[in-house]
Amino acid sequence: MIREPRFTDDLSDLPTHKFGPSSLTWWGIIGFMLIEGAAFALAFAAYFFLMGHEQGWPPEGRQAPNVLAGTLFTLLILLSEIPNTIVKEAARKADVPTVRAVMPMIVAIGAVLLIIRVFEFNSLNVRWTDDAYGSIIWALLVLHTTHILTDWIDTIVLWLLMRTRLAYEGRRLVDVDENALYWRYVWLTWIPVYLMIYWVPRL
Amino acid sequence: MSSRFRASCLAAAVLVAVLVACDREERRSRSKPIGENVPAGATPDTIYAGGGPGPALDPRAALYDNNAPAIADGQQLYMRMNCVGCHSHGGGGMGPALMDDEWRYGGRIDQVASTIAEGRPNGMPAWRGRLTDDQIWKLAAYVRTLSGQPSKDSVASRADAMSAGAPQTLTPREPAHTSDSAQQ
Amino acid sequence: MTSRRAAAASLPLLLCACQYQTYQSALGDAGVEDRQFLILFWIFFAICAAMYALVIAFLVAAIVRRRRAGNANVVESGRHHESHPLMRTGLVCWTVLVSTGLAALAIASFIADRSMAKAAAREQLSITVTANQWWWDVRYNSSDPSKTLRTANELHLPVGVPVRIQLRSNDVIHSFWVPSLAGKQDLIPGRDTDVTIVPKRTGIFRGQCAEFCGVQHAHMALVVNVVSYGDFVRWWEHQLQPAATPRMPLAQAGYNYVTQRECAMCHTIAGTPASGRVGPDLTHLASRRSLAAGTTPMGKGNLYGWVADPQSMKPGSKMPTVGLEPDELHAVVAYLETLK
Amino acid sequence: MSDAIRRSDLLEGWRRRAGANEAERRAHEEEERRLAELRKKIARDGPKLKGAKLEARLMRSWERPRGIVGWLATVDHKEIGRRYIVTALVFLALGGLLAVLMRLQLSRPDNNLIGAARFNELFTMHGTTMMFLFAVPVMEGVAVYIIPLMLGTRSTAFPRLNAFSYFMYLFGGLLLWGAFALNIAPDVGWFAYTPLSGPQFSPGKRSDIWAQMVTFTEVSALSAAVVLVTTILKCRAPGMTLARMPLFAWAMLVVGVMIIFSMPSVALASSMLISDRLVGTHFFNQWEHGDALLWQHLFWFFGHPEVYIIFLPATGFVSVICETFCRRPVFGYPVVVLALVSTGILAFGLWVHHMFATGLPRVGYSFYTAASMTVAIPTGLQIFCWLATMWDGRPRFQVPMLYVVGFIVTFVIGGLTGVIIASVPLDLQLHDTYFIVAHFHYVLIGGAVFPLLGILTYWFPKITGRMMSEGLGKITFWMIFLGFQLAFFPMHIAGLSGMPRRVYTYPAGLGLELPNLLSSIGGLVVATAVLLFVINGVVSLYRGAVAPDNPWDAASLEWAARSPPPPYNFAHIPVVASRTPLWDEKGELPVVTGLRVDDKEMLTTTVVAATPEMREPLPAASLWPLIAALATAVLFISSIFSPWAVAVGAVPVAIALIAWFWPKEIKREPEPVIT
Repeated sequence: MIREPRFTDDLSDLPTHKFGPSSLTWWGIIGFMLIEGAAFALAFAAYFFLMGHEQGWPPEGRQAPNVLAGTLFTLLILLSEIPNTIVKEAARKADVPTVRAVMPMIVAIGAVLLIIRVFEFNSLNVRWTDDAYGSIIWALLVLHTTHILTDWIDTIVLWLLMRTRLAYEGRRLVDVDENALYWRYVWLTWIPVYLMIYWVPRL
Repeated sequence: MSSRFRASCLAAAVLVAVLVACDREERRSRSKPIGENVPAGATPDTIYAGGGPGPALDPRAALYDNNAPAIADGQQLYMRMNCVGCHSHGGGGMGPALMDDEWRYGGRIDQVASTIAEGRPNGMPAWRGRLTDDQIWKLAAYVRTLSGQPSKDSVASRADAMSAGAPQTLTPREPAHTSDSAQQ
Repeated sequence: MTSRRAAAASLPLLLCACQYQTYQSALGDAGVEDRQFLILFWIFFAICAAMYALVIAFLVAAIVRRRRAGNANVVESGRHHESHPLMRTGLVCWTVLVSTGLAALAIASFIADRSMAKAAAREQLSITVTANQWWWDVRYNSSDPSKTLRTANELHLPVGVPVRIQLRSNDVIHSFWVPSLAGKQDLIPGRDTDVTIVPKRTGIFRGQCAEFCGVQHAHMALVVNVVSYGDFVRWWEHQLQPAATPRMPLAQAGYNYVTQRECAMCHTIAGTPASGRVGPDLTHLASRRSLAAGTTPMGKGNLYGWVADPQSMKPGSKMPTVGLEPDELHAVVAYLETLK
Repeated sequence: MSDAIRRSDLLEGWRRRAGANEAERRAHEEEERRLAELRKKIARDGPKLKGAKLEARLMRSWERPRGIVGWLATVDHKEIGRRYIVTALVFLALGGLLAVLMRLQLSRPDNNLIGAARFNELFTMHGTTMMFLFAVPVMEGVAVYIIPLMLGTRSTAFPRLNAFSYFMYLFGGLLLWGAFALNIAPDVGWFAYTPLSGPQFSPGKRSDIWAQMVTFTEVSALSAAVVLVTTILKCRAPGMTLARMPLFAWAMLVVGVMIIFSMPSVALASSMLISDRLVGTHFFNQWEHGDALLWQHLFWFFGHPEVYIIFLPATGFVSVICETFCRRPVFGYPVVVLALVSTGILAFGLWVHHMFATGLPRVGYSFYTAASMTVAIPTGLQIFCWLATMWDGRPRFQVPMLYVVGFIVTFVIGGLTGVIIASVPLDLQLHDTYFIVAHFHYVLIGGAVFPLLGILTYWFPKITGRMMSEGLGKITFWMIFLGFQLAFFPMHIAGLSGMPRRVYTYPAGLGLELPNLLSSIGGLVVATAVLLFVINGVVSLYRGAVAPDNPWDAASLEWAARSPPPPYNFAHIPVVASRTPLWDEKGELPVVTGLRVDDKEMLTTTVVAATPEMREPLPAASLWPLIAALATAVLFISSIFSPWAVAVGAVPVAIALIAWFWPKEIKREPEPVIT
């Protein structure tokens, strides 16, 4: 039989949403960051493993990718952190107007990034079917593109959400906050990818 | 009643699926050789003359065309019997290219098989008696993949060898036609 | 106690295992490497058995004690958060014991490994073994090209001579393993690996591919014949001879078929037009002990079976069923039998 | 109280706004005071809503919609956990069936019962099924069911992700076995070494099916891991600090983290394999700068931790059973926790010991030998702690405890043979022989399946509300235990006498006849015993004695819930002050109050100290996880046939996910009922 309860405390005044590590979704997002981070790390390991038993990198007969598109992409994605931070702070202050104003900017930046990414694929100077070197750098670029794409769509959805009255739910603001956190992760992972695709072959 | 009906429908569907799967994936280690005779009408001259309706498709075609293991064996034979020497990786050289959809002697598997078996003027040797029928048909099955004719599900993207152009799994699937377009 | 039963059962089983013929057994003790393996193995076995006995003793003690001891540190006695002082010290001793035992084993293993590496250093005979699905291509290398020897699925080794075997693969990953002589080594396409064997006693030992390599992985064996140095040299000289041209008319017919028809496309017979490199070398086929990479013993009957219909004897093998007419079959087998 | 909560919600908003003015701040402080008094009052004489009335109200807000739709849409961790367990057991039976077939083929030398090609399919299916479709999912399933009860909370975190992970697992299993039914089963071994599994040597779709099945199960396992880790860290009952957490929760925490770091490896590897086979990349093609060994590194970087992902939950089971049946907490709690954590870390440093025969630099090997042996230390410590618990307590040898004894007797042999094959010179002889087969079956069956059978017997009353038959249980145990020894001990001998793995037959005269015959007989005995276990379960389900809430007089919180537990698990969230709450709290059970009852809400607490932090609203039952899983399945399966499927198939997946995460409006009816 169930034992009689002895009431020790009343928690009814606890909040129903909080920012940062207090929020469950924050942990979920960190979890998925770790998973994808592990995937990235292993892809990097595979890259250096293949590079390991080569005389030249890229293998002789190939030329390293052209850096222009990739560098543009890098600069833009670094700049995108400014509006990203603004939105993050605004969300934490429940400053819905600012969030509504700045989010479209982030969406636009995402779109431009995706367009530049197309040119990046064209500037690799190698196809994935040519050799393992081509395969792995295509793999890295594709892997990162999926992250850009997914977070871009996620941002669009959130933006639409923020234009409804749901924007005043604290939990939605937490979502915005955590989406911004994820975007930071996306551009942080880009930096090693950028170096490995464009600069390691030039060493 | 209706349940039994549904059950039978399900069974039928499964059966069909099984048959399809068998067709593509079945490993045939055949202990009996296939009949020695060349497919009727597919002798050099009939094909050369062209014109008229093509001969009936040889029943053996069903066993080799689109059969993944057969194609894989054919690929291995293609290298080991040094077809590469003349035809390169399908690009052609001393011998005609096999990647295009041009077939002087017909692009049907039985026609390709008889081309391999009987040989053709201008250098194509006859392989009958040097290769078994089984091997010849496997080769034919593979050769057809070079021009992207069999279904994409049964061909390999690449061999464990030097990269030879676009993977066959991605090349478009074209209908074969003979250079004198009477065939097919 | 069932544990003790298992342990008790284990020893006789092990013993009878040792009495099994050493044809293909890590307990064969026919090579220097395998001897080192055995020494190390029994060291490990002893220490592990001791550890196991300790665990079981403790387990039994725990079970038996419960019967005697009055109220232990359990919830009924209300002392369930306490624990017997002996356990703390026990834990420490246990940790020390286990770690020292493992350290000892690690060191023993390391020493054995080093000494094997040393043995591998001084090679005197070089052989190249190339794995194919599902047979072994064997080349005896010699500074004098005319002495370079090619055969298949069978190794002859001089006793006491360190042999370095270079390992290659033509298709997938295989593993070269002759348990009675030495441990295994993978053959990986695109990579050069090797293993050194020092046979300790003459005899016939069986080896087998030990890495799953496709349909007929189970039928990819090779026979290693360890002989005295004299016999080895004689064998080499004999194998270098080209195949004798047959005199019997039947064998003659077989010769014509084999050298002009399907067989010649894949197989080499030294001294004849047959020079295919796809299948095993047949020059001295009849002198070998087994057929089709250890699928079946060499013999007239099996030759008939194999040539007539390899696909039912070794399904999936790369050797096609040629579909010989009966007279052709008689002739081919008659000829193959002359390839002593 | 109710309007208090509405006020406090608004207050949250005010607090957040910069420069909240004086009036607001005063209003806020006054509110705080009011609530403090309220809390005292409730602590004294409990909430208004109590007993049956309360339970009825909770039932209304927690039970899922009726009917098939509700059944598919459920997000109740208990229903999902049950499905996980049942599905996994079905796959165990199927995999076991294949094992029996293989044993029949191997019972005699030169046997022709099953052909070479079919046999290769059999052992591929057996290994894949047991590793990916039974061992890992069944552990996740048990955890998904029991962890929230054990931690004294009402649900897992992310209930919908939880449902999604189950469906992904189910579809992965259906893909593999569907393929088997259609005679296109993979036949390259559960490790699918390249180049054998590559485009040239595995024609057709067999290997692709294997690789995509892996992707399914990885997605599923990773989602489950995130769910479990978050639940364990954030949803524990107030007062259940990390240091008071049940050892099983510790084990699952470590396992969750291990999954998160190891499974991406095989997902990456299988994607590389698929792209090699489908779009002609060259990752594993040595003629174009690729490397076949890259596969082995990636695969075993996952494959070795995998073994501990299966084994550590089982150690959790053993700790749970030991505690209950020895009538005392497991001796050396901190030691066991440290052992779990260090095993989890060491597991990532061992993968190369699966590759000793590939001819990598010999010196590097010594490191992996040492590392592999080091793992034996934490495991040895755990063994000691369990034995010490038995020695210091008063073991009652009911069925679950018998399995623990069987576990120690059997697993320790496997552990020691593990030490043997960690040595390079020994492994070079024993690698890929039946000695290895014997070793890992001792570790996986002795080490994981025995405790699993024990814990299923142990938690059966909690899950079904009925007891399993003790007598039949004992018979089953002895059959399975002795049958196992008979089946697998001789394999050590077979391996030493030169029998390699994965051969469909072996010649007579190598001295392999006797060991193989014994193994086959033992195999049949084990199969019969498993059948008995299933029968016992099914019969007890309908005829078994009705179980009280705490039949074994255990100490952990799952036994404070009813058997079987209601959808909301606990009417009031319990409070914990020790590692064995139900033993130390005589009489009444201390609880907290203050969660909504008119909507699904759970309590989240801080990571270390487990002090209450938030009232987390939970999502309602929904079909979207199922739809998302279906869309993903379509994407994965069609991507076997065309790369474009990835682009096209992504659209429905995206739509499903958006619909899934689109927030419901938080109920704003006048009286949010709190109790």
